[in-house]
Amino acid sequence: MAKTSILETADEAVAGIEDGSTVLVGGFGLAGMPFDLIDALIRQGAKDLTIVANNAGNGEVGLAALLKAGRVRKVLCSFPRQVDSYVFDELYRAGEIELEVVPQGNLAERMRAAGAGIGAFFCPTAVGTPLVEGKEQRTIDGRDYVLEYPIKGDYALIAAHTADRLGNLVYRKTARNFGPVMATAATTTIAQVSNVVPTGELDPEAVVTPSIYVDRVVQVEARHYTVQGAR
Amino acid sequence: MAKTSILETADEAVAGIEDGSTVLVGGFGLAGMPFDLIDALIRQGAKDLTIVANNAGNGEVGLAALLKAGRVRKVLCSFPRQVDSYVFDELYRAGEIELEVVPQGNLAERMRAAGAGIGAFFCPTAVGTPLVEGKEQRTIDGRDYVLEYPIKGDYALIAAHTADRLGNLVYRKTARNFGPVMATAATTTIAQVSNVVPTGELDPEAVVTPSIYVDRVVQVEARHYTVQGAR
Amino acid sequence: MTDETYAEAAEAPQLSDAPLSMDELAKVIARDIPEGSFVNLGIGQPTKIADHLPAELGVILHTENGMLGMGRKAEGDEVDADLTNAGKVPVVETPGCSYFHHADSFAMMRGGHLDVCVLGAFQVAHTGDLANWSTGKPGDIPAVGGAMDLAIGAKDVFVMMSLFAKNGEAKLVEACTMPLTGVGCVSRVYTDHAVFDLGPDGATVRETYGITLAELRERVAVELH
Amino acid sequence: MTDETYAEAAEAPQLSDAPLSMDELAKVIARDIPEGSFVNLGIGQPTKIADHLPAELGVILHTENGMLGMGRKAEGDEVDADLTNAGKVPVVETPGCSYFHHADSFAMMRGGHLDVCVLGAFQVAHTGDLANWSTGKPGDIPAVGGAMDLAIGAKDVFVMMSLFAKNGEAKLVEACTMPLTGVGCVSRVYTDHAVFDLGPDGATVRETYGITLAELRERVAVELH
Repeated sequence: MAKTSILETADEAVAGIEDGSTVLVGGFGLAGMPFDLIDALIRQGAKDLTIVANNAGNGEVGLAALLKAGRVRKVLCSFPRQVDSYVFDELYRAGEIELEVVPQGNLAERMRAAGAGIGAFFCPTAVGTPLVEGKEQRTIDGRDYVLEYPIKGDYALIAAHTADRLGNLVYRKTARNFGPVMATAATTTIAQVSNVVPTGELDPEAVVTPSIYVDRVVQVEARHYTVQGAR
Repeated sequence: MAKTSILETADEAVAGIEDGSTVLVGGFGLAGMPFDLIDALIRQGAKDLTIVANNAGNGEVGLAALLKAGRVRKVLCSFPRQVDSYVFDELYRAGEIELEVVPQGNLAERMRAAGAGIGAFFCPTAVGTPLVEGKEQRTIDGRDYVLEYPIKGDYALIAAHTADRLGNLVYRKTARNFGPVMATAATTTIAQVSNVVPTGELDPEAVVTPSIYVDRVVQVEARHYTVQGAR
Repeated sequence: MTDETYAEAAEAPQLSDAPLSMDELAKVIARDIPEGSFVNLGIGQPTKIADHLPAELGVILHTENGMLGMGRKAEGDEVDADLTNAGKVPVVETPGCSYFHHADSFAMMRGGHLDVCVLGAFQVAHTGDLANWSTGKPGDIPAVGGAMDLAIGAKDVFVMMSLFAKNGEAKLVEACTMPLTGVGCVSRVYTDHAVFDLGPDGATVRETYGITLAELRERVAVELH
Repeated sequence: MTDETYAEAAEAPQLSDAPLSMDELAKVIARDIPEGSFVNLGIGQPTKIADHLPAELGVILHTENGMLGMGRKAEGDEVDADLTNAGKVPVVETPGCSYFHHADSFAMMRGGHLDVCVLGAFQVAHTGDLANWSTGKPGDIPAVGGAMDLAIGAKDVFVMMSLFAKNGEAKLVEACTMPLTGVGCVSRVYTDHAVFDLGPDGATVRETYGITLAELRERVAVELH
């Protein structure tokens, strides 16, 4: 990847995302959700998107707002149905959005494979369940596995805590979740961060996402939400 | 894994390693090599070992000393032949040791697969070379891949910089190399460290090997060597 | 199953005069979690088990959204939107905790490094098959989360559930009728009426609460050793 | 290959009166490395290229033993046994560097995230096949290191080598006779006598040093566009 751009606005950061793109969106529920980038993407107007994310939106912020704006054709996720996922639920029941349910660990590992140049891998998860119907299976050393393929993104929109000016990223607590994996799996990775610090200020031992995986960075005000009625 | 034991001596740390075990040994050249654990393993006496490591020993310290003591039946490594690998070279030419050469990235990824519960993976490395003879191949999305299987260890001997009393580990600079991967791939992981600190003193964001992967820890005096005549 | 273990099991002690509440059951499960083990407690009832694990036991909790050493639910000012459990509830840290990303978190699980995972269930077959992610009703929005990863991911997978559904049918069954989460993965089932060990040979009763073995055999339609 | 590019190539400029030294060649390669790119320089001659990459170019060096942002060779007190390059030579940090383990380092490489990798070679076929890990002589101890991972792991794989072996034979060949490191992986070959672009259609001469295109065609036994 080329040098990371440090941009002034979220709108610049999402410029050029084409209709029909596959966009990986970070976050587990609302922790680590790149709210500002998603809002900018709604303003930017790209439509017919395939979204890869753990959930299918909470309330009417972040991913839920993008769904509500009618920009998403398909969602790959592990857990769409939540206490506050009514935007997705209505679209799905109305037949206006496609859904592919992927076990959470497979979602992560398939993106990891995309980023790591692995062509496919034999995974023990979901063997014997309806989610592996039609998939290639094999017994290795007495254990049953299913062949899983990489999930690659055209873009990744992620949220991190701090970037340096080269684009190295660190995260905060469990908001780390999918960010580091998605950063490796997309052609263009766009990160919103709460802080940009001079190069050299991050501890090289503690960098989680090396700059090579980050194309664009924008600093935004931290916004925090918690899931309403979370179990 | 059960609770990590913090032991007083390297000899206690390597107790119980059986003849015929597969032992993953950390280090890239001499950086990250667990010298004290290897010396203790020589005293302990286990023989007929299969060693998985990047190199096959330098000079007469560490892994080279173990080879010289005649305890190793087979070595899986990426780069046995070095400027100062004369101990291995002589054993190999005398037909006294088996060698399986594995590309460096495959060595790491195959151990990662063992630790991550992946049954096998399609890898693009080494396609079309003598190292894939007899291996299953497949074209996926127009690219050729070889099916690679996990490498699992009975024991891993690694060196880290600091442990807390739960067994969380951090490393130092490029001495990190294979340690974190091997820790996940062995039934029993034994780490020598330069410091043991009270639990809670390591930054949770910067822990590289979580305690779940570490069974035994021993604090030793740091010993440093550099490869003689390194290119 | 040998005759000896059969004989032992036939005398499964009745340890309480009444069925257990879910809190009491949580306490029973906590009692069986070995010192210093690494444990994942599934969303819902299993989270209650944490309340019965004294700190000195050194049990370390994994949450699949990327943390080892998860602490209790956060209260008041402790709430931090960046620190939640798998149920998206804000929690706190414990000393010696660590964070990692999702691929590393599920590698830890899939790789068999966790000692125990406790899950809720709709149905469990006496051979260890688990159904806990979908009732299979048409029109339901499918959502699996980490259920299938958890089901195959720990050395021991325990189920915590009420033994009988609202309609009175036992949830320990000959074969699951709901979509499976995992095959042959459950090793023990904790219920309000009894605890069962599962294995290739079927279910063995470990202990009962407010029910005799004879009554249990009458109401549960699988062979009980 | 169209007639147009053929015509262009036929006029490959002779940019020097004499073959280049390896240091001069390193400078030529450095010139072609784009600003801000991520680069892995193989063990041996390619490491010289780093000396010709001014800091303001913002090129970031990857070393496969687990670091991005590797600096120059360490001198005197800077030597730290815990900080070496892939050739096990002590090096220094640059600001903004980061460390990672071997699986992550090779995932970075295998996943195609590096822009350029420069490797030495024993032989390169005009279709891009590379032989650089084993001469294939019986009795040699096989050792591959990261060569095969590097060969398939960067967007562009450049080779840096002398064009002719000691016995005078060209090392740019129709088909490698030595054991392969990778197939069709090399996109450009920098030699002391000429620079070649490789592709499915074969080799195109970009520029020459102290040799004419006609002489080159005489001494190199592959079709040169």
